[in-house]
Amino acid sequence: MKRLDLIVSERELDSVIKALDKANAPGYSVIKHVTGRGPDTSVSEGMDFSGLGANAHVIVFCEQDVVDKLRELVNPILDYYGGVAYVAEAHPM
Amino acid sequence: MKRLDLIVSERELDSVIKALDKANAPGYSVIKHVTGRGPDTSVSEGMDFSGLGANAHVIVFCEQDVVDKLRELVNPILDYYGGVAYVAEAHPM
Amino acid sequence: MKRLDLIVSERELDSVIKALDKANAPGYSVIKHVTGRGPDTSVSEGMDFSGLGANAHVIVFCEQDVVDKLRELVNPILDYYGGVAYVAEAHPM
Amino acid sequence: MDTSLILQNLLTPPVLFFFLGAIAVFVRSDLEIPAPLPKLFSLYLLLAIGFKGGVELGHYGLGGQVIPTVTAAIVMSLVVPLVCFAVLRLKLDVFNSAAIAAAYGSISAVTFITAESFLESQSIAYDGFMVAALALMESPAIIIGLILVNLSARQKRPDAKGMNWGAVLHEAMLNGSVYLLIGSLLIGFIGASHSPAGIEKMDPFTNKLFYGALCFFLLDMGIVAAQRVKDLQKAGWFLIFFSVLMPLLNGVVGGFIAKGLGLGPGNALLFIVLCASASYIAVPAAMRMTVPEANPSYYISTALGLTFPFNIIIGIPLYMGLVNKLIPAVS
Amino acid sequence: MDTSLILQNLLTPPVLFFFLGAIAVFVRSDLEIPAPLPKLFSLYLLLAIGFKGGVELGHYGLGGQVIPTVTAAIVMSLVVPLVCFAVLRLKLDVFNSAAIAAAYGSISAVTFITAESFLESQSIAYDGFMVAALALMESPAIIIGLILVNLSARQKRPDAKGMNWGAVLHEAMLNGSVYLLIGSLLIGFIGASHSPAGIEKMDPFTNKLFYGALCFFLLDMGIVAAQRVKDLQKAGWFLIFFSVLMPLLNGVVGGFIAKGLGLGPGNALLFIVLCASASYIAVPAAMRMTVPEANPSYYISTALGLTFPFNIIIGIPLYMGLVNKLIPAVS
Amino acid sequence: MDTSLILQNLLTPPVLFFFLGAIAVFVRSDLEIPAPLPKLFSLYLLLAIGFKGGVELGHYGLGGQVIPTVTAAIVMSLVVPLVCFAVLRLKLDVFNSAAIAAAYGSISAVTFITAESFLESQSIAYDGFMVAALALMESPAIIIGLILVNLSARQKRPDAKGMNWGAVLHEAMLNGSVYLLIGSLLIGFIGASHSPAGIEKMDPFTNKLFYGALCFFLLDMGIVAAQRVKDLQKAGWFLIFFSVLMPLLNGVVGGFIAKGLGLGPGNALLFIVLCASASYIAVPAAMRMTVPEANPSYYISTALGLTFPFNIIIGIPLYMGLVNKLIPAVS
Ligand SMILES: Nc1ncnc2c1ncn2[C@@H]1O[C@H](COP(=O)(O)O)[C@@H](O)[C@H]1O
Ligand SMILES: Nc1ncnc2c1ncn2[C@@H]1O[C@H](COP(=O)(O)O)[C@@H](O)[C@H]1O
Ligand SMILES: Nc1ncnc2c1ncn2[C@@H]1O[C@H](COP(=O)(O)O)[C@@H](O)[C@H]1O
Ligand code: NA
Ligand code: NA
Ligand code: NA
Repeated sequence: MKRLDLIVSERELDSVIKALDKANAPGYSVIKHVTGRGPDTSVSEGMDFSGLGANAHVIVFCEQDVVDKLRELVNPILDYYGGVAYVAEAHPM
Repeated sequence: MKRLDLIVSERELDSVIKALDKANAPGYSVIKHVTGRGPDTSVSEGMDFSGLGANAHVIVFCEQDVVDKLRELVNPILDYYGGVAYVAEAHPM
Repeated sequence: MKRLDLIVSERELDSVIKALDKANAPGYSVIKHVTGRGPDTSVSEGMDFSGLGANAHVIVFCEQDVVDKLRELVNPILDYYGGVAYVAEAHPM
Repeated sequence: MDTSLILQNLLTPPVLFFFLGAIAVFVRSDLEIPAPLPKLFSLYLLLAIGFKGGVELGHYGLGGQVIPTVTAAIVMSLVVPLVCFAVLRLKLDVFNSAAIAAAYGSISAVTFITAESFLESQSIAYDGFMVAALALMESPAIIIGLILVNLSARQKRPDAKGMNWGAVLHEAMLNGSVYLLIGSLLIGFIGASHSPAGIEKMDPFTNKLFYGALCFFLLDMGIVAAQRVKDLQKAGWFLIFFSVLMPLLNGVVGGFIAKGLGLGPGNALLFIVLCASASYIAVPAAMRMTVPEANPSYYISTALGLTFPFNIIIGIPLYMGLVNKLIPAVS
Repeated sequence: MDTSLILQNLLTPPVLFFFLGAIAVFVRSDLEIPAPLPKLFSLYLLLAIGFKGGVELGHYGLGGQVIPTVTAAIVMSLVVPLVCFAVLRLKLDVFNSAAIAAAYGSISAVTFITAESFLESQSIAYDGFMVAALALMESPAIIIGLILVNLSARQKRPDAKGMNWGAVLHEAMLNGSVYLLIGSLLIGFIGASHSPAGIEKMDPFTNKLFYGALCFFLLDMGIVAAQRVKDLQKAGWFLIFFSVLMPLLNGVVGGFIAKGLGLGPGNALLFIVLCASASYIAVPAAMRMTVPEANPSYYISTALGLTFPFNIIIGIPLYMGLVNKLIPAVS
Repeated sequence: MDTSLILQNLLTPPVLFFFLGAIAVFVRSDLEIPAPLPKLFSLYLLLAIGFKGGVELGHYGLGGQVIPTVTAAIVMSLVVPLVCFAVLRLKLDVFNSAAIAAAYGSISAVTFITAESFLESQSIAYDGFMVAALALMESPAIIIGLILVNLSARQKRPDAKGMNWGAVLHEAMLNGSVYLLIGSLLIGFIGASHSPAGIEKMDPFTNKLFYGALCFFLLDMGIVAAQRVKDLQKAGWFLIFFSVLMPLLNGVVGGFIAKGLGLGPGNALLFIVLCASASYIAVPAAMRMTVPEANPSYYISTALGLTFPFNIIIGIPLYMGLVNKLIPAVS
């Protein structure tokens, strides 16, 4: 099975979750209040009080086919708004 | 070495940590306030104020033998209360 | 590509981020308020109110050469103050 | 007359802030009160209500109507879940029926507080000892719920583990919100006789600030309740009717008991609200742990998504109308 | 005279706590106010200011100077971004120009609140209806910003998606801070006539506590603003000048409009502050979503890193000096 | 007489809430106050105590007993760690001894605040300038601790890095809690003369709310301290005795110094509490960074798990008994 790590702005979290539902992901977990830096922009906890918010880290354990579907649905969001998505191997314990 | 990711309700965190101690895990890290969805149920931040709580994400870097011991100790908890556990490869930097 | 997981005390986060910048990491994400236990010491949420703080979990997706540079820069911090660093494989979605 | 009471209730800040939160969800505003801020307010409200109730109980003493009222309250928290269970079993399995029944036997502290501030806005007196009834109605309903599961479902439980009664009692009596409420009640009670200076210095925190903090918390409760409405649709018509009719039934029964106990109008309203409200803090936490077979979205969405708003918005003035009919005010 | 006003402003607790936060960053103290605590204070301040303004508006009614003042405020929130855009296009691309322009057309609630407490420390009266102007200046500037992007950049946008006007209007009118401010204003307005008891019981929360909470929040704003100063250096001299001179220009224009409207000195200062301040809460959130091409560090560092401290520390007393010149106080 | 003071102290809300928190841990209730809410209260208490102290210092001026008292306090914060170090070296290594010694030389603001509210419940006067002593005792003890490490352990440190004195001084003077306390003190001091209106408007926040917020925080401190008791058992009898006897010794010495300084009973009690209390906020943070060789569970569990509860519950009334013997109250 696969492990998918998505890091996007909290503001785009709803769209990403919609994509996960559409791709029939068996489940997902979300960690909010994530800060960080990308090649161009940085997100600090300092702006957490504003509507700007911080990032969210979404973890999905799923089969390859879900990853394939997600690629189509999520990549446009990442391209437009920023954020990263990485896939790795993982196995149920 | 292995990397183990456990996602369980915060209410079961104590039992999971006891299991980790019993299995002689060399250490672990815990992130609280994790939300998410499984095949049947979903955990939202909205209920965080109640005793229901959110999920916790436990990360353990350990050898295979610890994983083996944990499988026996933790799987009954996951079966009864829900939650997921995945194993992946990882190496000390 | 590689996925690097660093878990250090929030008090050393600034030094780690400086190291990441120096090693030309393409980006990173930080989760604060992480608790946990190592071989000797444990970090609980209970002391979060004090200056002692909790741990931070830093995730870096990067190429092997960044990992190599980071090894030199970050390991002294981990040796002196504690904390763990693990590397795994990951691929852009 | 009821309509005017409903309107008077509707236009108070607490109810309006509840609406503001609920509407935020329906118009998809991104207004949110991030965790753990709502927990701060819920801990504060429990601490403050327990403390204030304890102080008044300390001044009032354990005589008069205290013991009969509290006893009647405990009896209601044992009887209501049995009735609910019988009704719910018409459509639901043992686990879900027991979990929902426990929620309706228990109470909602925020509904109680909102009823108190309704009484204050109507200048109707009530007594601090009602908080003791509130505090003591939480645990019995949980225990009844678990007894029901055990009696009806012994064979149906997947593993032979059975029930760990130690854990159940522990969860029923010592879960955070019950513990804080009872503890603060005791501290107020002790302080009333032994630390009058301390009691007075708590006043700005536990008393003056209370109304505003309630409004803030109701803003969040409006958001959370509205988020549950979707679940309610999934739960179906049976549970929707249950969530409105059961409080009404329990409220009417409570009204007659209050009359029988000879309670004044203010205390009577609070007694009714205790009977009619359902728990969405302590009970779900206990059920999640002890009856994991039940679907949380059922017991949370009924208690929080419908019964809570119903009581806050329409129930309280309706019950007040009932009280006005049953119990002639002493003027 | 201005210097003495500046000094009087400098030595009030809110401004001093702002400095305390800013200095903490410069001396690299590890003082921090972890998320989401600042959000608690920002939600609280919006709720309280909206509520208090609504109550006063309820007592005052919609007659007198209310409609003209609010209308003038909205017009300013439409005109200011156009002027800013023209200036910014000298050096910046369409996206960044439009985003910064929108921020300066909109307002900063904390600057407004600080101006109110400055007026109180000077015992100068002002009216609650100014909060209505505050609330209604947030959205138009956002919409103008997005129209500017759309008109000037139709070809420049990478994909053909164009603008989703529903989403834009939604973001402009319903983002959390605008929604909470307007909602609390309405609740205060309704409560003023229908729930006088409720209004009174809110007072310790929304009124008494307000000044201290403002100080606490300004401590955090000092930290956050100082962290932005580095970004400002990167942004270059053009934006640094812009962040100081534009508020001055908008303030002076606002002063003449206030005079034209016949506002008293207190209201005039608040009107000027609305014109001169820039948004770092609602607008950045809207721009982040609708103009992702713009670099957030530009519009945040200008509005928050320089214009905000400038207004808080020097601007407010300076504008007061202008008011004193333009509008003779009625004594 | 001491017993009656102990009982009077025991039954005040702050001490009872501390017990409520501690008992929650022992009965394994799931009551918890999630991060970062405790941080909110700790920041608030430091800000409020600093501000109030500063205002009173501003009114009082720097004459009278201020300079001698503050000087004596600083001397105690230098001497106490030396004595502690000598005692601790009997059983512990250099690193742990120095870290614990630094904690006992420094102070606990919450113990100080609890002593203040004990004095108020006893209607005994004290002066705001004692907060200045509090603020100035934090840093010297940290520096002495690090000098001790450096002198005794030069060879024992694993790497040749040695001590970065810049970092040490920075940590000692500018860690968040010291910085906020001193900063708020200065703001109160400045405000006292330059912004009387501001001072008055801070009162509901920094003064009225204070007692309740202290109770809430002590509820959390009870939880946290009780969680440390297990560590204490591991630490062994030597440290357990140390945690109780050392405060007593330091308290008695402090009592005689207070008498020598001619302090009134209220100030004398506060002076004793400064000497007898140990730091579990600023010092652990500094030691964690500068002496990572020391085991945090030693210095936290002694200062927080035992000395803090001991002082709060028994120490304060005991020291009051001592004050009553040493310093005849002026009646
Ligand atoms: N290489 C990376 N490793 C880990 N997180 C990253 C990386 N690049 C970006 N991120 C995260 O993704 C967010 C958005 O990045 P960006 O796409 O540059 O706007 C950042 O704020 C980080 O939290
Ligand atoms: N496929 C998945 N990927 C990531 N997280 C999951 C997945 N399935 C479940 N979870 C997490 O585990 C929690 C419990 O799931 P469940 O076992 O369905 O009750 C959920 O709330 C999620 O946070
Ligand atoms: N084996 C491990 N797996 C996961 N996290 C760990 C592990 N060991 C240590 N940690 C984390 O790293 C922190 C510092 O550990 P230490 O280096 O022992 O001080 C701990 O508090 C944990 O959060
Ligand atoms: Na009930
Ligand atoms: Na403006
Ligand atoms: Na000391």
